[in-house]
Amino acid sequence: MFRKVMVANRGEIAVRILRALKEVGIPTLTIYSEADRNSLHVRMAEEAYCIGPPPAEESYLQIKKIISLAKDKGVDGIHPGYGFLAENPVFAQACQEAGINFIGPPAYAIEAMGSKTRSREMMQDAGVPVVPGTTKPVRDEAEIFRLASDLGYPIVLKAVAGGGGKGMRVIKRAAEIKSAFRATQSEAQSAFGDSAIYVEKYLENPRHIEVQILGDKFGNLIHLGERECTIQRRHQKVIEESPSVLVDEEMRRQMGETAIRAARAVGYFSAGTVEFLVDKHKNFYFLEMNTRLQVEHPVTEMVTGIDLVKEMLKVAAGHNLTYRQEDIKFRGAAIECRVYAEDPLNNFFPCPGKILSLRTPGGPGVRDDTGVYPGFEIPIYYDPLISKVITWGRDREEAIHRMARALQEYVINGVKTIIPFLQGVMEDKHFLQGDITTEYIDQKLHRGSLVDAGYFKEVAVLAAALDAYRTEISRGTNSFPKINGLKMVDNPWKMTGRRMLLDSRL
Amino acid sequence: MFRKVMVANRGEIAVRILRALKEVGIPTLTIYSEADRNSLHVRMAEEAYCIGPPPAEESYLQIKKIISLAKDKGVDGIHPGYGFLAENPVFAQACQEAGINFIGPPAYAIEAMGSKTRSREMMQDAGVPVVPGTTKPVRDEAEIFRLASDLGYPIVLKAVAGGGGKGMRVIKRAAEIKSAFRATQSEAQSAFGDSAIYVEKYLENPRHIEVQILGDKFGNLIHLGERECTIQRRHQKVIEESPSVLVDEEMRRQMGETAIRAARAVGYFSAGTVEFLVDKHKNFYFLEMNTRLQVEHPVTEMVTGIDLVKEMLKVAAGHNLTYRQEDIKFRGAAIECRVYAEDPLNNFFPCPGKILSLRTPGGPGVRDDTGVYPGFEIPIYYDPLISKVITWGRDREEAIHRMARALQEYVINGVKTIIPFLQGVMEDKHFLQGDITTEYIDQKLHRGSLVDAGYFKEVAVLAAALDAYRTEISRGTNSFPKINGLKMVDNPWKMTGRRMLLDSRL
Amino acid sequence: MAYEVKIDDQIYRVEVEEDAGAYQIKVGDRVYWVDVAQPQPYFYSLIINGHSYEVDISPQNDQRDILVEGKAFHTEVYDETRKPLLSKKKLEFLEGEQKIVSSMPGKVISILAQPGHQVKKGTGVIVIQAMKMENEIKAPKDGEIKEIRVTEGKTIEAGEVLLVIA
Amino acid sequence: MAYEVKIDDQIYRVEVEEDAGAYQIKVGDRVYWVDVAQPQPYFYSLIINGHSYEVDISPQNDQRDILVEGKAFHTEVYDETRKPLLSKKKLEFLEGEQKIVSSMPGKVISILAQPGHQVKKGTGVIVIQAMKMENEIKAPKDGEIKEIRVTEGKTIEAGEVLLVIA
Repeated sequence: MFRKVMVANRGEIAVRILRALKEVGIPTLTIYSEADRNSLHVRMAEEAYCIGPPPAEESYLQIKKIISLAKDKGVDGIHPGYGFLAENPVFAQACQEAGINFIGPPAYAIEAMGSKTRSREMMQDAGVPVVPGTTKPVRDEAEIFRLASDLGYPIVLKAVAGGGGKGMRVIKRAAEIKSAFRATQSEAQSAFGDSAIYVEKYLENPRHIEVQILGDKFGNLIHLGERECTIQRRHQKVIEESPSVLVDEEMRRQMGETAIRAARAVGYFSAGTVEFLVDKHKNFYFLEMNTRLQVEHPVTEMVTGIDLVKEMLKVAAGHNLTYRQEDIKFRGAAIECRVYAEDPLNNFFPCPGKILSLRTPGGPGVRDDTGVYPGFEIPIYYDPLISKVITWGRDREEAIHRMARALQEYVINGVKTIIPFLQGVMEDKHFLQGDITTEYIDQKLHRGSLVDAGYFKEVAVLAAALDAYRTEISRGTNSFPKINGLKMVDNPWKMTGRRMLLDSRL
Repeated sequence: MFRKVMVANRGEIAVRILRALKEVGIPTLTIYSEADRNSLHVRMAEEAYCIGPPPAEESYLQIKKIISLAKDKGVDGIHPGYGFLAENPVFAQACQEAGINFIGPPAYAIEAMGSKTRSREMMQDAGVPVVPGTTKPVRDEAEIFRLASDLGYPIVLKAVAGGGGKGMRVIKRAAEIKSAFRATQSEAQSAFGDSAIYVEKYLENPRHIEVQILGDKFGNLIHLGERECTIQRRHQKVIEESPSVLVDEEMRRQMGETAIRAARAVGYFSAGTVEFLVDKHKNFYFLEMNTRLQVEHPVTEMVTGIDLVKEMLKVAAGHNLTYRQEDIKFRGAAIECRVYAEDPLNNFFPCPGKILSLRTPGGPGVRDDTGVYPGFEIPIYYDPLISKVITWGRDREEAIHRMARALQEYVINGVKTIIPFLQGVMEDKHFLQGDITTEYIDQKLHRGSLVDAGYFKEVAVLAAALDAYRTEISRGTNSFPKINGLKMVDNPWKMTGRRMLLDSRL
Repeated sequence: MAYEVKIDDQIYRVEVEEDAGAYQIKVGDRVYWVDVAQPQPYFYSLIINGHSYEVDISPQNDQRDILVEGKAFHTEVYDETRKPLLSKKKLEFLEGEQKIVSSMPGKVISILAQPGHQVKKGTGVIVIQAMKMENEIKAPKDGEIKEIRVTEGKTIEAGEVLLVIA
Repeated sequence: MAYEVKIDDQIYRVEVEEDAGAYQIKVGDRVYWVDVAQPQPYFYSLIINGHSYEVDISPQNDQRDILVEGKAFHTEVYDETRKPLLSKKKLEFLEGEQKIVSSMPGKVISILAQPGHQVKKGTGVIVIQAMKMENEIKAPKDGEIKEIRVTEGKTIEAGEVLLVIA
């Protein structure tokens, strides 16, 4: 299929793509920045080349260096993952010009969907419903003020070049327009190199539901059902599921067909995702199309049994899709939790650092998509997403209970992660009932539950002192005290204590 | 369902059962021998009690102690796992008498199937085909000699109380009868406490295919398809798959119905497995029934989506089966590799020891059922099975390629394991073609492939010296030499070398 | 040996005694017999009266981040024989004036409050860009901003004091 | 520094030199520039001319069991400056007479050959019960049984010599 494929990414998604390449027997090559010498993807690839200094602009975004390395090393396909160059039409084009297969959609589809305003226009033309708002960038605060008067508050400012929840601000009152406009522009400029902003009506408490599509170069397009991505934090997804509790078979068919129509309008092939906002009347509106593999693709893989990365490889190599729409059968329910290196007890502040020890969850129905390992030092330069846990169950309830169990097994020691927060969500009755909105994390989740762990606190106190004691002892003797050794004791109450302990052991 | 369930086992199966209990929210309790204080199941259970010294006879097989502990701690259900007390009708009976639910089949079914001769008789009566041979124990060598003349060589001697491949010997010539009879008797005595032996015709190059069944206390019985368990080593299973390449839909239906008939004949409920030998004409013969959860149950779980342990819990608690036969849908293919702590380069000799580091496989379609963790010291007292890897694929080919990939990721450092051997099987063309027999490991697998790793050997040589060098340096300085630090160099050829290295990094 | 363990602004006195291979640990006046195994660094398996706990510890000087069955706790541990007792006064001082420290390297994007301002607990005070995200540093309590020690655009190191609130 | 590395009965001379954060390693007359990372004990990530290898090492004195991308190798490493060269003679001696050692504790179930017997490589010589399994110790080469040092029924320790073959 391919002689050699480069994975032009890092972290968990690079690992996930390397796994697919290994399974189909294609030799692998990856790149890394100077901050990533010890990263897992470097270890897993057959070939790995340092591409520049830590900042992404000087390494993972260096189109010329990457293409030149690829040509030099006999690479004939490049998978961009998500982020970095994944939705950069210039890169897709540069690959094509260098005679290298870009394992993703055509450059023109990326470009068309990359402009939020242009894509809104095209979707309207194709008969795909969009959220009310502008299809042109706004020029100044006054224009926003006028638009807000028409649409009614709240409205949302979004970067034209944005996506993935970055570069957006909700405005609830006219007084907020000025600072929000400035902040969004500056974030848009720094994140996407383009400060253009547009305005949409802000749907309150909407569901965020997206449809996975898959197409080949012969115009065959299918959908693989929906993913519920409503639970967000700072407009970024945290927990995703498939299917959505909201979507029945008929709505799935309608959304699927709409998503295919959207994709067809831009001549799409490869894997892609059409995101919809769904209001309380179950009306759905086109929000954006992600012209790449999504972070949350595994939930779709688990309910359909389809390996999306392998399909992307096949399609890029010019093969037909393996599946027709009628071959797609959904089984059970899957849920994904993103594990960020952030402190849930401190406003989700990022916490890079060294992983002292790591226990990943296993057993039935659990998928571990990690990008880290024990001893790894999480670099400060990139996204704090370090791994994902995905569980499958015969129904949503089993998937959730399994996730709760998996999160209990999952220990990352040395850096703070949002695992305790995710555990809280899995036990929350609103989540169990499927009663969620994009504001769920702020509004509904009882934060206190993160630390309200009853007797565990007493154990933490006791363990802290125990560890201090043993650390002191080991400093003195340079080895841990023997804890299984037998020692004569003469103090009678101590004997009693020991006997009690032995009794409790039977 | 239950107030509290005891897992009366250790290792990976105890961990697997604890996982199911956690998912359904039942409080857990487990037991451990003095050799197992650090075992994973002790860490994972909510309560854990030491039950005696390392030898199983003095701990895991102590029926009275176990029942008394269970009563003492408010346990109302005991899951025995496999091995130890799982197929001990006395234990099942003792549970019942103590008012504790035995999470498994009824004692009389265990007893009936526990005697290989009695079960053969019952199966013949129920119209289930059995392998030609005796239905009564043999008394002496002379009787074996007469039987062999009737049946024709080869024959096989089996322990009446046996199972799981233990306590059996193949006899190819009359001259072998004497020593085989003695050896089998002594092994049967030491393994099962019963030296009785019977004789069967030995089918040459048979397939070993088993059917998973599931029944409730109301007489509902269903089958969950077959597992191919032909690849064995010392009559013990190593690799299992579902479905079998040999079995088509019609044969599956026939074997399934036969298995249900066998189970019904002994009033079976809970999970159980009916094992068949299949000859080259696809005739299948009842071999034995395993009245417990099997080691290889995960492959069935992966193709059917059913959690067998949870079904066992439900059935034991007096619920109806969740599924009817028509609900059972098979998807794709699953394969399991058992990871034994044995040295494949040294005749599969057991290798207990301390696990220095451990990397478990992850990603799509991979299930890791482990009983160990880094820092764990594998005790010498128990089975060397330390974990299982199970992969799922849309077809057998994908499952096998995924297994090859997973085994490549799976590193257990510090003890020798059969992982390199399993890797060899996944790459073997006979295995890929499904061309296997119970003699496959001995006859077909090219052992040389285990070490014929080309350039990797050069890397091993180089790494051995590198590690010796760094160990010496670190002994001198008490810390590893800085390898990312910058240092001025003045030797010109060294500069050239460094430049070459940097060039290769781009 | 005796320790003082601070957790969630509470202080516990804890005595640890080793005895014939087991530990007797007193937390306040509650006595626990603890069966301890430490198969790996930073990890303990504790069995207390038959109950099994997995405990992971990430130590940093006197600070210990602790996971008990995956639940996160932050503790500070002081050895009574080496350090003076954490007096009630000192605690009040800690509660009175607080230095807000950056937990990681980053860049100051904007400063939302000035010295002399009265702020409510949870009010955003400084915005830091770190790991590609803008993060608001919030006031940990109601109080007055005493000092702002950074300026907009400044690159900061982990551990650097950003502001003082009282 | 120079080492001799024994692998599969072959001996390689290996020179290791550290240079400005990288390693130059000569195996015989082949020179490799090796980019080394060791994020965990017992584990190396090596990049050699752009090729990435995961190497796990389990050391025991001069012995090192090595996994390269999961493939298993057994090596012995000797420091040239500390130990005499592994002479060709010594190797021949190793190849000539071999002591078979038990790798784990167990119990001798039966002895299948006697001193003076000529055996083929792969012939079963002693049966050991260990970890609930009966395991046949096989002759590692064609040769004559020189000594049997255990008796049936004997409990053996790991490292105990079972027999000598030449």
